[in-house]
Amino acid sequence: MTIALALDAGLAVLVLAVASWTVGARATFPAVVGFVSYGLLLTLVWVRLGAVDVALTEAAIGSGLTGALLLGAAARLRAGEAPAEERPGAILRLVAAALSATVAAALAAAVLFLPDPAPTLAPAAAENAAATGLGNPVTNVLMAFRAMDTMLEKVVLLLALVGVWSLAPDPLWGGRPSPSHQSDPHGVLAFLARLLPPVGIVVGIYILWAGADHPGGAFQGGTILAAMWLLVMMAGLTEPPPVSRRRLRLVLIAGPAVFLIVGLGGLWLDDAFLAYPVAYAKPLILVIEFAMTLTIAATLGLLLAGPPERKLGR
Amino acid sequence: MADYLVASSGFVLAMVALGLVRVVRGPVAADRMMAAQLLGTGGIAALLLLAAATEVPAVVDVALALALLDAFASVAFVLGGSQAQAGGPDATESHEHGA
Amino acid sequence: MSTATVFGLFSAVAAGLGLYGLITNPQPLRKILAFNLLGSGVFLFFGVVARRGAAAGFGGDPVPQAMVITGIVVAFSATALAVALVWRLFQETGRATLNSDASAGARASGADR
Amino acid sequence: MVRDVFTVLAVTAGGFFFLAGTVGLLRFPDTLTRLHALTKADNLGLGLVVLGLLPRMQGPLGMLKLVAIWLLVQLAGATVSQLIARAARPGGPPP
Repeated sequence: MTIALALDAGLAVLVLAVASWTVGARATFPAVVGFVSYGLLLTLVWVRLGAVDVALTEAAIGSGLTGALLLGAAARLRAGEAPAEERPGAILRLVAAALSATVAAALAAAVLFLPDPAPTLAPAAAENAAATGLGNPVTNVLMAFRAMDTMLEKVVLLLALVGVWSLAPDPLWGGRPSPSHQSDPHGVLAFLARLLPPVGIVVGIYILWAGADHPGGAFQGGTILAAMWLLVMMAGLTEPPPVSRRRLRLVLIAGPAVFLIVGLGGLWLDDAFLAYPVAYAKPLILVIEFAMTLTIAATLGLLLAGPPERKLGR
Repeated sequence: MADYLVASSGFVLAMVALGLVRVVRGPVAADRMMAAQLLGTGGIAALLLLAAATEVPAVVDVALALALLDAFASVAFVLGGSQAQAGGPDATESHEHGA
Repeated sequence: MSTATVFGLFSAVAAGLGLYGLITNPQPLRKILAFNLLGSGVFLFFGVVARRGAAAGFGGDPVPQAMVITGIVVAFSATALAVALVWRLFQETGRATLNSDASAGARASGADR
Repeated sequence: MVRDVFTVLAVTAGGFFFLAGTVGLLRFPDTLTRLHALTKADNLGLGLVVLGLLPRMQGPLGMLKLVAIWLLVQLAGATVSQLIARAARPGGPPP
């Protein structure tokens, strides 16, 4: 047993302990803190699995944004928590345990009896990498080989945001979402919100740029930008924009729209939807990624900000 | 050398994981958040050690992203807590139910 | 045993734990947590498959990795929508539970809503 | 060789501070002293690890990133401990 394998085994045991705490803790808030720790440890697991692109996404979204979303929600919902005696009865819990154990056993069996050698699309991705001129195979898959998935995923993000907005009561429609915090403009939070975003924006753009040839890309860069925007809003240095603002909506649809236009252009210039002309593949992908980064940053930020809670013009 | 770095990565991780006992014991929310914060710093250190051990420089970028977003969740926690106690519709409403 | 097997077995247990929590926890926020746990188990399963598909000089098969990245973002947007729903439920009823039994109903109507 | 010795020394010292931070977090009697132990120890711990790894990075960009990570954690740690300390005061959010 090598040291690295011992580290893996220890990490797996640790993450499982944290996961059990998340499921089993009595109160909600400690469970959420457990979940935030779980997301962080998961980042390490992804690194150990050699999936650095996924580790970056997990670090930014899994532990960062999701953690902030759930911690904020847990703190606000504390008053409405159901008392512990509302837990289901022993029989239901037993049945649930049996069902979950069966599912886990089936997945474990699938892991142990995976075909050997494993089926893989890596050689196909390597062969066609020259067509795009990008060095990062994951970006190639996201932006070219499976571009349809990525485009539709942008649409899903947009639909989720429409869903969140539509939860606002009628009179507030079109107003501002409210992470409105009247915090001290000279306090520590405002200090952090002035110092961190410039660094964060540089890092976000760097990660977007690095994504062409190394792990990184639009998702990860956009998430970091979203976090910086939210930090400035939380510190009360800027107001969240009213959801009816036209410029905001243009930013929100920029990513899928550019994707769609380029895709339709492929239909016209080349032979298929989303087929990039080989000579322009790399610049086209970069244009799409740039638009997508803006859209992702705006959408994720507004998803976290929640539905409109204040009337327009106040 | 790589083995030493992997082992130290495991050691740092084990240390901050022990700190997670505070998440279980509390007693107040701030204690739990502190344990999560220590885990964040330890996780960053472990990632950097792994990056050096495996010589994959991109792992440093992951640590960079974590360092940026580490503060973010804690800020949301503090603000969420102060918002819930400072009033707003939720605080008064829960009061009605208690009465 | 290899790294992939260790984390593969781990992913199976994580998915099972998430499913259990999803069924048995009464509070919606806890169900959201459990659902994310279940999802992360499935994502890790993909990660293990990707790891085993390492070939052609890549550390892993890029296709499952790209799918997981898409999945993580979609899971976040679903979580945000779910949290917004719970928050609205709480604003409407003063409670954040899904139980619609007599006591919950009485308390909700007692709040004159 | 000298580089390796330097790395081992600094990283080991860093590990010691993580140990100290955890012991403080677990053994100190109340929230604010625990916060003190935590912030002092974990920033020194990470700082020493970063110091030990600096000579192993390829090129100035790698080194710059390492130092940036340490500075970011310092900044975030200092701010967040202020905020957490306020939340931990009487009248802060309940457990």
